[in-house]
Amino acid sequence: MAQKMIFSLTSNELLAIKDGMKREPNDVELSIFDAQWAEHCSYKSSRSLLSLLPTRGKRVILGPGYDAGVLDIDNNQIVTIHIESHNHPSAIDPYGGAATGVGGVLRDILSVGTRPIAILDSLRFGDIEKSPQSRWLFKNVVRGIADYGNCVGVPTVGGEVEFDESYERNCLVDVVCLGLGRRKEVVLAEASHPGDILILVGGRTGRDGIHGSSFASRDLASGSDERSAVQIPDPLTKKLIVEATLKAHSGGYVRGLKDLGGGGLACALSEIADKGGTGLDVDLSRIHVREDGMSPAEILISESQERMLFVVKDELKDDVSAVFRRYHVQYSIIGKVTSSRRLVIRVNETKVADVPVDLVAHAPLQLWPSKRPEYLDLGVSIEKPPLPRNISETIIRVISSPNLASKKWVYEQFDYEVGLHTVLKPGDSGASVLRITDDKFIAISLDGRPNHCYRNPRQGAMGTVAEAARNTISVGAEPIALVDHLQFGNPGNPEVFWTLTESVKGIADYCRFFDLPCVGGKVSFYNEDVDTKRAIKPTPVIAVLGLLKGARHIRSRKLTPNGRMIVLIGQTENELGGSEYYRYIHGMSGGMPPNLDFHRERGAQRLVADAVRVGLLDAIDDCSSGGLIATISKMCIAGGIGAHIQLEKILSDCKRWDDLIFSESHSRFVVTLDPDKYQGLANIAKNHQIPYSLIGNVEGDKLVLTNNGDEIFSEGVHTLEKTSNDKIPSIMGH
Amino acid sequence: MKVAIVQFPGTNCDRDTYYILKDVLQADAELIWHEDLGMDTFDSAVIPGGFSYGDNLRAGVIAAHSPALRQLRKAGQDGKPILGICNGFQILIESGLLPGALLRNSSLRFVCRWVNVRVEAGNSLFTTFSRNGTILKMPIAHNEGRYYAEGDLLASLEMNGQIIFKYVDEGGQPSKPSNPNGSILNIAGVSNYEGNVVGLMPHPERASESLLSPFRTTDGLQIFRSMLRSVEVLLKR
Amino acid sequence: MPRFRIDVFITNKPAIRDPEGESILQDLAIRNGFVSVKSIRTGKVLAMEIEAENVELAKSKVMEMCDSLRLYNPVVSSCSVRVASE
Amino acid sequence: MPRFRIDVFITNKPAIRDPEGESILQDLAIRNGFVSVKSIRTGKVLAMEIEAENVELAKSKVMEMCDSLRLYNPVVSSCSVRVASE
Ligand SMILES: Nc1ncnc2c1ncn2[C@@H]1O[C@H](COP(=O)(O)OP(=O)(O)O)[C@@H](O)[C@H]1O
Ligand SMILES: [Mg+2]
Repeated sequence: MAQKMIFSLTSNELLAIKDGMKREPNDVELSIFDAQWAEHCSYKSSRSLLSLLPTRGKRVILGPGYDAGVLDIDNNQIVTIHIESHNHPSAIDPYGGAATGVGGVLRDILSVGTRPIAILDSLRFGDIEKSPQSRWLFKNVVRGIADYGNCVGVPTVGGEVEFDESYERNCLVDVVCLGLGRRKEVVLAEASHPGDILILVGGRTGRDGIHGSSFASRDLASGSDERSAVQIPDPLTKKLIVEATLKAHSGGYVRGLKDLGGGGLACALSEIADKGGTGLDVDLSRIHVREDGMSPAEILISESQERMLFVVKDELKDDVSAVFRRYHVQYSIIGKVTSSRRLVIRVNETKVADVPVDLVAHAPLQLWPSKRPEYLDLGVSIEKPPLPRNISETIIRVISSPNLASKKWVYEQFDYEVGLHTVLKPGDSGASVLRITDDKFIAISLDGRPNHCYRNPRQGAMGTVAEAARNTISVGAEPIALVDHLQFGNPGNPEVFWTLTESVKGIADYCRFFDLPCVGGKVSFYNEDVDTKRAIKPTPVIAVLGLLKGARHIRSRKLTPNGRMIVLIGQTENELGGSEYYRYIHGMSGGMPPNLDFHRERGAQRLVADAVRVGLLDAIDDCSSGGLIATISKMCIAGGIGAHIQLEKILSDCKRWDDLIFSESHSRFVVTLDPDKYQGLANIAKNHQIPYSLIGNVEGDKLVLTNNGDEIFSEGVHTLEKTSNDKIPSIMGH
Repeated sequence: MKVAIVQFPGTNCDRDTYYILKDVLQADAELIWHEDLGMDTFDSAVIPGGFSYGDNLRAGVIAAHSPALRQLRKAGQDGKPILGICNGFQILIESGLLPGALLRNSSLRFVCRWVNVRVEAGNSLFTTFSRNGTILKMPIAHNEGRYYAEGDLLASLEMNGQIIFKYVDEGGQPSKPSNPNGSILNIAGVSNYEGNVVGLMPHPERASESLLSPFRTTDGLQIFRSMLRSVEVLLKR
Repeated sequence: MPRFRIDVFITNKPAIRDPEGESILQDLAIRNGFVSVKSIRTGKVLAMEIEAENVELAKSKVMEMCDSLRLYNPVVSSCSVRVASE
Repeated sequence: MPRFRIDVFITNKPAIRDPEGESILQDLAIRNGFVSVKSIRTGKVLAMEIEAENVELAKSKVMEMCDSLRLYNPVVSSCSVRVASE
């Protein structure tokens, strides 16, 4: 039985449709507009803001606006990258929601004709120490990603997890996918040749996910039965589609390719016709459906998983079909490309919709008012928290807090090795390193810093990019591009819109100063509690992609043998607003967040890059969440070796030990080196006018902190490791 | 000498295994879709890892009923070396080419990690390049790898030297913490009675290049080299 | 107190796909000649032993547990409780 | 031909450990106060629709399939077949 249609179109939008059509649209036509004009597909609220982001660069082949960003990494090789979230589906069905989120982003990479080679995930939940609901979400989201990614054979090579009360009612599940291909094989989501044939490939079309995309663009109704939004993952079919698609593509059969995601066939059709400057004529009766009695509108907006739309030359359709049959992948020839610039939908001979492509593909912009939130001014000058009495206990609590503790429990559920690319694996460093050839590598880091963004969205967003970039520099790579994911509450709330605007400006500022192009992104709105209307903290998540040539330049955070010097690059400021220390130990969200000085940041990054190039450094890590102490302890654990740090040597005007070790100031790196090479480092630092301090040595099997000779902390590295590793399993039950 | 690398729907370590055999070891290996497998033209076969048929019902069970397994059973009876890695091991178990069962990990979670694996039978066709007690560093990545066999069967496996690999700790002991999935006796790999069919859960193909090993090791190559050597020796006979 | 054996069945709701069942049907049953099988759907059983005053209380306790511990996700699956026959 | 609904239950043999059942019992049920639950064992159901002349033939066909396609692993599991009630 057909469901009743519910449209989310506003009255202005309805007027625009009538105007453009010059007649009353029918229900099938309305459902096409409804799907395509949903925020999710049309970006009507964010499009003008996103245009602030610099997108060009010498390696950029395709930027935002396509299914994936495409980057030239020389010798005819390209890397593709895309980011997606599946926040709302994951909140009601964490297992299926997260799994199909992975499935969606894989399709984007496949759509440009490249093989998916790696996944990263960025996850945010409420406080798992307190909330059984958040534990349930966390556990099932991780299992969903694992079961899907592992089965399709794409390694999940890194990511991040953060727990914060602001995500209690709105978890965030972001997935980045990387692909690899050849430059001349890039295929576009375009139908540019009238006469070409449209083939719908993959799973049968059913009623699942109907209203999924308009659903994602509305607030999350708590407790309501959103059954129709449930999407069932089918990784086996996906794996076969991947192989069949790449096979068909390598045979040269494919002229255009588009994945079916949010908005289903309706969006896919209007986008390929719009990009190709053509029209389409489609017969819905040809489509392989799963249920009887689906209405034309339901077929058009169904979000059934595991489907791709192929545009092929008429005379090649039999060859392509043979490939699909070989892989047991279902397909239907559903129509053809025309020159009419109209999207014509039929059921057999009966025309059920006929809309102008230009109209449907370009939703009117939605403009929102903007207002600076008041809490920003209230929280700046706060009283310092009391100095903790027990130093050791405080340090241990911070570095084994759920946010800073080892995420082994998560990443061991992921096959991070399949594909033989993964050189630096999860846990080895802040960025993962993938082999492309034996002397060409890419590095990738995925980061979000909502607690900084909450204090100052512009600085916080800039800082997030900086942190992701520093992570790629720490493994020896040069940042070449980024993708962003902007996750906010309801854009109709002026304060939310202001924080969004500021965040985008922050990212854009960074991109411009560092000449780092943004090659893609995604926006997710309405991440707010329906009952209280409280939005999540502003959460831009950034993935920075780096390129690395020469295996000898790869670095990790693993501390290396006894006797190496430990140097802190950069200056530690009294910047604890939004720090993990304030949040976890003192329950405070106020204070001054770290400030990013572009010149200093660039100097610090170049210093490290130069020092790596001439072979001065051994271990490297950037200093961020949890401060210096968190960085040092991760380095000790990764290397299985101890360190002695002399706090008085740290360049800083912090007066208190807690400020000094927990400050999250930007533009800092911890590096180790052979004492013979110290002078070399000093020279490079001088060139870049960057302060540095020799703060200790690699030694023994304990992490020891002294202050002017007094030991204030000493703990065995094995104990630190065990405490860190046990934290999440103990919260999760086993 | 020719090695078949058999692909089922959902196999995903096929290209990796091919790369190691063909590009790293320069062996004459061929990727072959399960429907096309004819073992007459091959002297040996590898069933690589992955999720054949999505692990639906039980890992390996659907592939075990495919016609390719008839080919492999015959090849096994003819004495040709057959290696099952991870899902390949599961398929060999489900088709009865290897004894015992592989159950869901006792942690109830998929586990991906590097482990130490001790060679228990240094004289098998797949361990001629190792000695008894050699410790190999290799990663595992599986959901259903808890090896299980009952009393008599287990005793006969031990007696016949069919236990080829065990999970061990750094000191070479098959201890409880070093057992990643709850396998009985820490068993990581077994052979058939004749010794020419071997399955193991760890992935030698992921442990065959120092660049990809956290320890800069290439221990996985020992298994492939042994296999290739055994094929050569068998062919000369 | 008397003991009861209660079986809990968790299956995808009828309107929701079950790719595992589809694959068992196509790739295993039909492929190997069992063509009279028309559909297969998979599910999970939890066979429980529970102490309660009577069978009705046993059943309702089990149901309460399934709901409150989220042994299934009501958005995707349905859950039913039966007294085990023997 | 008439259609029948037959359920196949696959459970671990009593002697084989069932870590999932143990974990649901210990980590979920008992930990959250459902102490009257004394044991939990997990299993899998395959709900099949099959065409056959009569219910007995339907059952025996399914049984034959269970054995010949190894729907259960006889080393560790047992399998039972029941006509679905409704
Ligand atoms: N959700 C996740 N998925 C995969 N890997 C993860 C995930 N969360 C964290 N990791 C990995 O664990 C390691 C530690 O992560 P994190 O605690 O965020 O510290 P950092 O960013 O400083 O490395 C990283 O290598 C990271 O890639
Ligand atoms: Mg991080």
